[in-house]
Amino acid sequence: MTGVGFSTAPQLAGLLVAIVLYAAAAVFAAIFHRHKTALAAVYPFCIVAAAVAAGAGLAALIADTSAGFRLPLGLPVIGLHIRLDALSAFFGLIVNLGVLTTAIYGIGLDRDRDLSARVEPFFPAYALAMNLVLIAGDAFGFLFSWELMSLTSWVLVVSRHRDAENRHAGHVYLVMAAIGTASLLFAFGGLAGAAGNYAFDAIRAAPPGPLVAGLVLAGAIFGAGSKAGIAPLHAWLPLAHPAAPSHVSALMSGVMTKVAIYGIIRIVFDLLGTPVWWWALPFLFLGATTAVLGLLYAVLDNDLKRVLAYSTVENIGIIFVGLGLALAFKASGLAAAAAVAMAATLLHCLNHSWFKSLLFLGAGAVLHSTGRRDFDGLGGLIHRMPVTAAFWLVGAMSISALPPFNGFVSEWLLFQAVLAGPAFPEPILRFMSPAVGAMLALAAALAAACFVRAFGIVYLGRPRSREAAEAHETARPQQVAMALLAGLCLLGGLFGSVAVSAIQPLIQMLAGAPLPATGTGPTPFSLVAFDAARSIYDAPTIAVFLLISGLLATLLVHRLSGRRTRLGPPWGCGFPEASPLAQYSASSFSQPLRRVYGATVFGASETIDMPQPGDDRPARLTVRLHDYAWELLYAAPARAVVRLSERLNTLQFLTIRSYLMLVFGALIVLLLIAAVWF
Amino acid sequence: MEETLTLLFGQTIQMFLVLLVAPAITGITRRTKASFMRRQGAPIIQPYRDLIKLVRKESVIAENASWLFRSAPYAILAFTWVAAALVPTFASGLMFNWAADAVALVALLGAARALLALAGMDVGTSFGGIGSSREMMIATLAEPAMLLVVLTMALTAGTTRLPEVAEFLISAPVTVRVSLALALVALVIVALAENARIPVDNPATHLELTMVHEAMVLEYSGRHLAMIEMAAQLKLVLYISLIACLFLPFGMAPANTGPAAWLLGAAAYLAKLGIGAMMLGAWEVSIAKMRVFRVGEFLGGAFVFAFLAILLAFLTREVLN
Amino acid sequence: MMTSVPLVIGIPFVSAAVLVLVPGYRASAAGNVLAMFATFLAGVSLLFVDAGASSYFIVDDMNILFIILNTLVGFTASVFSASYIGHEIETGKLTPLFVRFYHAMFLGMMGSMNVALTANNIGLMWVGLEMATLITVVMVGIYRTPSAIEAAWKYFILGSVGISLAFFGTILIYLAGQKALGEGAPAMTWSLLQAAAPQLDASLLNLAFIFLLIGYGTKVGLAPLHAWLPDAHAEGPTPISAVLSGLLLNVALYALLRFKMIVSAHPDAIDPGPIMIVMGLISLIFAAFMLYQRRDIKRLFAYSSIEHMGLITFAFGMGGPLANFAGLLHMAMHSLTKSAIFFAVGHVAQAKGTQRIAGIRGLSVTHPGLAIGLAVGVFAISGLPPFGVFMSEFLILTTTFARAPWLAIFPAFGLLVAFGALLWRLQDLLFGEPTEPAHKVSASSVPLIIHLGLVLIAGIYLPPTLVGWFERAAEMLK
Amino acid sequence: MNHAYDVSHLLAGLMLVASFALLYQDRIFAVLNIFAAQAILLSMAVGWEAWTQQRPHLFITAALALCLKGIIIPVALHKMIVRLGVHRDVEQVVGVGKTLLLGLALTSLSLMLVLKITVAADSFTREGLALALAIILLGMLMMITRRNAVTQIVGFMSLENGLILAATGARGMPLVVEVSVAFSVLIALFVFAVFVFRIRERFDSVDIEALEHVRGDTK
Repeated sequence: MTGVGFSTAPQLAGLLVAIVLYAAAAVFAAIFHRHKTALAAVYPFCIVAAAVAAGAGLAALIADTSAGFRLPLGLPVIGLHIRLDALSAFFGLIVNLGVLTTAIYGIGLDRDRDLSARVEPFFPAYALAMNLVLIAGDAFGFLFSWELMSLTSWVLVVSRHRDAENRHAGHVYLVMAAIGTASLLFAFGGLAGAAGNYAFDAIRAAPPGPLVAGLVLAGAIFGAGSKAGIAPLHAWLPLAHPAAPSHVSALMSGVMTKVAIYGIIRIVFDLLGTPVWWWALPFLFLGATTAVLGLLYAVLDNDLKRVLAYSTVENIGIIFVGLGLALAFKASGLAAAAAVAMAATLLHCLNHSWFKSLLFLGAGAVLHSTGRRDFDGLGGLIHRMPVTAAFWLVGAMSISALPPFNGFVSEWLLFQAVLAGPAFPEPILRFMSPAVGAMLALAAALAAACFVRAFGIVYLGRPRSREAAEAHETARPQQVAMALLAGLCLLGGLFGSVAVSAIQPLIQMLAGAPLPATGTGPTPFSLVAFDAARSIYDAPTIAVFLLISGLLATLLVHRLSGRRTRLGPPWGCGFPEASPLAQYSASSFSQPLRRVYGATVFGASETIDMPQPGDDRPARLTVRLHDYAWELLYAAPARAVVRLSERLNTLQFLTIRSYLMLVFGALIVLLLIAAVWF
Repeated sequence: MEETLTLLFGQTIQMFLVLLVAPAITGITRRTKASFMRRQGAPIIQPYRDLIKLVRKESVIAENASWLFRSAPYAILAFTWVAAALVPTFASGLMFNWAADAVALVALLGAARALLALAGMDVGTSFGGIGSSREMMIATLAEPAMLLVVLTMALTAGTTRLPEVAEFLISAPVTVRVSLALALVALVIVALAENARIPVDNPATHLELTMVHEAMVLEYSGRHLAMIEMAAQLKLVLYISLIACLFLPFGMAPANTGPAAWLLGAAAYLAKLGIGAMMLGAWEVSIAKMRVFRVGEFLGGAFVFAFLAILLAFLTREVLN
Repeated sequence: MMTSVPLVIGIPFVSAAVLVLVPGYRASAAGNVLAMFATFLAGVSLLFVDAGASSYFIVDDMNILFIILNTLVGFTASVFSASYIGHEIETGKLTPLFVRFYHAMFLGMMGSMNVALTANNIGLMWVGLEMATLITVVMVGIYRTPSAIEAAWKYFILGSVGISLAFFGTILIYLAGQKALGEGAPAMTWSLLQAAAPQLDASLLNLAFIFLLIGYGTKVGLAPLHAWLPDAHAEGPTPISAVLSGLLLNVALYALLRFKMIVSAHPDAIDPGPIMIVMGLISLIFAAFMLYQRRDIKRLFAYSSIEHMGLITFAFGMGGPLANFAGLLHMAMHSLTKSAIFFAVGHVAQAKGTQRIAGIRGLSVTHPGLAIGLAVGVFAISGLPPFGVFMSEFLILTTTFARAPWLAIFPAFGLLVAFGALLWRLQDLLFGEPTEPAHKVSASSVPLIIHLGLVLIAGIYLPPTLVGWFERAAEMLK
Repeated sequence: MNHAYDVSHLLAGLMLVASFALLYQDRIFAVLNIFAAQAILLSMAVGWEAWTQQRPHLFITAALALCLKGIIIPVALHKMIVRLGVHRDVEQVVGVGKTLLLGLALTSLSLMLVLKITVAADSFTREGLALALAIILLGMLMMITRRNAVTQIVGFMSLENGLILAATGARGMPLVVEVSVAFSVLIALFVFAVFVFRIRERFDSVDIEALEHVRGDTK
């Protein structure tokens, strides 16, 4: 009807099968919600579905499938378009891998403690909605599934409804989601035009004019960006993501944010027509600030899951920078550089989905076995939960972009892209790229600090609470889930070049050119950005080197030394502290950073209350930080609305006569208008 | 085949060269300081002795130390060593120089640092915590600065591969550029901070609340301490050779040249190292240590310099093409 | 042709007359359900007899859907009343006599609404609307509590003023038609007026439209003419609130639209668009803000009705095929959803024994099914998928943005503000520690399920016939 | 035909004067009397229309107006007032002077409007319409400037008078309309009565200020 012939492919079929499975799981769990067994059965269901979907996605990505058809559902006349192309396939892979691992984690959930009719039926529904967003082929279907995604995740966020904080988080989350959807509505309204061509193919056929394009861009960045958690709209994210059960938090942070990124890519790179250079500016600016800001929040926060949420904000910033660079290069006709930036962005989406899920699952394990998320109640878990600790360490190193893990691969590609900056014809961009590079470097260093802190406080040292001291290792399936993700992080780090060559068609589609010199490196696994002479990163070789030198060192030392080891009390310069509370705490760890960055970014202020000698009350150090994003963009408008509503509310309490006066007044006004008008 | 073997050979040489030279460099620095202070000071080979002694001693570990604490020193040494082995020293274009470019190099050092900081927190004493937190704070300023410096060089040379940068600087008639000068200053500051030298940290102190690096390694002893000391010395070498490679690569044997040229290169390299070490010593006696919270501003300066450098580099590129 | 129109109108009135005589409230309840079901069948049968217009009645694409909807919701509401009002007797809020009286009047009200919907003669349309209004006035006051009487009094005074103004507007329309169509009945027949619209007296049409807008607008509940609406909804029996929100507002708006057609069919007459846009936006945004201060659950949703009527008026003000289509769709969806919400609210009020929001907590713990019903209703009305309102709001906002970007900000703003309030209240009701008491729910939940089911289906799939009506009606509306 | 116009014009004008009198009057019985007078004038006007237009069925309306509004309702209200012991003088919200000025403004507005826009229609309709509109607006004005429920009812009914005047002024408007008006007025009265008595049960005055202390949604 609108140009889309009925062309389907096995990959698309597989994806649809998975979707049906998800739906079946949801319905099943909803019907038998009284039986714990039925609820538990959701997860195996989801594993199968996710495996199928992920397989289909991978196949479609490699085969560069493009298939789709139209159903007589949704909007009348236009109908519902289903479409699968490399882009959807790639993000489909991200989504379903995330669902797969989190579902494996879910198998290990404690039947009596954790399973509830408020969570299990909505877990597959949520996965379903995310998949629908990816294969939607028209504006209506897209927003439909988009909003469905928000709604199902809202249910999960408020699943622990007795806690007022979670209710608040849920409210902020869904309202923010609605605002985002509204601005996406505008974006699609602009794309569709007055004629109402809501199908993506129709939009592609007639891209909007420059002014409308600008509006659409703004709408897309605001709408999808707020969902992804771009600063300063991010304030809902650290509330909502931690509120959900941990495996759902993993999905929200690791996967749903990527769906939002998909939305932006779909609109800006696919539907909006040929890019103009200044489109890149908001991406670069917002991205760079978000990257640094997110980490500053993270490094000063004292709640394990909230720290992870903030670091999600940071990574979204990095992804935005990547998108901005790709856009700028593409608009300036530098296809190769655009390809590098795009590759970096896509890889980072993939990588972040892995290590962030890993970290959240680990946090979930900690929360489950200690019942605490606050840094001041944790510590020393590496002894009680060695496996979790090991995997979490992998995650932490990956997210801090340390070799040989996957976080570094995308980081490296991104720096290569930044280095191509001088080729920009526009001075603004040429000036901006080093600035962006500096911000990225700062973010990378801060990330390391943040996760050293997180790991050190939670897993190292001595337990800070009884719960932490009595922690127990998490269940087998959870360990398996984390092992999978950790393995992916390592493989992704070693064989990033393989991943890149796998997504070449997608890069081609988005950037206009493939990566120029893949596979021209010295070894088949060396990652080459522009050409072999300019920049190579060969992870496997480095890994081998590390092994060799590590072994050599060990041999050397053990040959020379008697390998005698004695256990003794901690030395601590001869001042062993009895109480574990005397350890360096999370806030004391971040104090130097707060001193350096806090004052400028958060208007941090310290007040010290030192009692006089002889006075026996304790001395106090109080620190006040301002979260300007929250205060200005969230709290203030909310207050304004309430205040205005209080004003207007007097209209509910007038006398009948004054209501009559209103009617009369309206009539007279209209009559006067009429009298003047004609 | 023949050639590959030679390159492999060269690479191996470099690996062990840096390892062997490292303690001596520290020794030279200490010796220089001593003589500036009118002390006799320990002989240059003292660090070797210390290392041997440490290795031979039994190592005492806190009961509540974890596997991470025990394994960290090996990993730290490995990371630093690989990094040091990959920086072009006496010859460029060795077997595996290409494996890691400048960015990767920074990341390798970052990994080592992160592990050290974690190890510092493992036992759960407040000193370890102080050390780690300050180390990471310093890193958040030093690492970006370093990265920017590296990128500046890469920009001027049009590549992030250090050998190529060196080659470029050797071959190209280098007109002295402001950006390079700024970059040099920034890199030196970073090097001081990263190697825990005065004015950022004082390698010779203990039991002071001002210490950073030493505070992290307080709990280590015996062979573990030895490895960490070794890593620290390697790091010093690495930075000096990096500065040498980036700013005065002269005398370095160019790619695909035989062992003969390498000897010359090696000589030049050792000379550079020696000079670097002495200059470091001289610098350390000539100035005092800063308060920890002044460090932020100090390194902030490095960051600013580096940023200016890369900015100017971009502009010059603009002039060039 | 039009064989079933007499049935649609006749059945309710006749059976109302009968019910007055029937003793025993159970019998009268059953009679009510039966009669409404028959009416519903008659309404459906309109699909099979071909549409057409006589001098007094008309059935065309514009009203056929509304007639069916009217009879359907009337039927479900009567089912709901049967159980609900029974409960009111048990709690002693009503006496059996009043209940008989109630059922008879219910039928009378439905009958007069059907008159208004099927009327081709604008005088007749007016009569129908007014009878419906006056009957509902009495029903609102049926509990005879001080607040109920005050609500009814308010409703009555404002309603009668509305009546009179609308009537004056009708007279003006007649005068406008007099020239072209000659004196007597023809000048009051809508189809003829519509056909001859271009020859009518433009300036009289303008004046007429102003009076009709104020007059019928009072019934639609557009701010600032809305004052009667929240109290009437809050104080009357819940089934009546459902019918008020679900049907009476629609019927009034339908009447207004009929006149809009005539006016906008005239080249020189004023364009009703801007006026409707402004009034629509005022109602939408005003109601959205009022939601925040509500303490009474029924008043809350009454204001949400004002908000949606505003949105619909805005849509018709925008005009154009897409906006009109969306407006009609939204009317249908809103009447289904809102009546469903009021059914749910009725259950809640009976379960918790109060209408005060503060007294209702943790429904999702004590009454999960009811909680889901309420939540679905609220999300449906807030325009979240997978429900029908999402489609209409999607169309309204996108097409507005495509045509006048700066204008689209206002409805979006209003809707978001409203959503913030509704979600807030919904969370208060559903979550947290449950409050006492928690009775079992006695009233039937079938109507609720039927409505929400329909809304859900409409959100995913609109049958082509329906779409056909809407498109042709949208065409008529310009 | 000309004097036909004069007479109807005269009657309509007198009705308008009556409306002004209603606005001016502040003693409740006098209000009722004036209202009765206006109703009688209305019936005369309608009758005259019936005669001139040769539309005998309009006489019904005239009769309705005469009996119902001219006699029954005023008497009923009179009785009610006595029974309920409403205070005999009407408190006004706005002073008489202001009210009258407003009334004049409204009248001129309606005249201006109608005369300006209905150029096409014949003078006859125009005059009738203009005066009717004026009477309607004045009726509303009365409703919103008086506190007392009875006077509000009166105001509303004088508004109805204006409507009927307009309806009859419109030539050849079908009977259905008058019937409906009468019908609605009947209903109106009926409901009014019900309410007034209910109110009597609940509160001890017909002063609707007393009604407004509930106003729902108490904080």
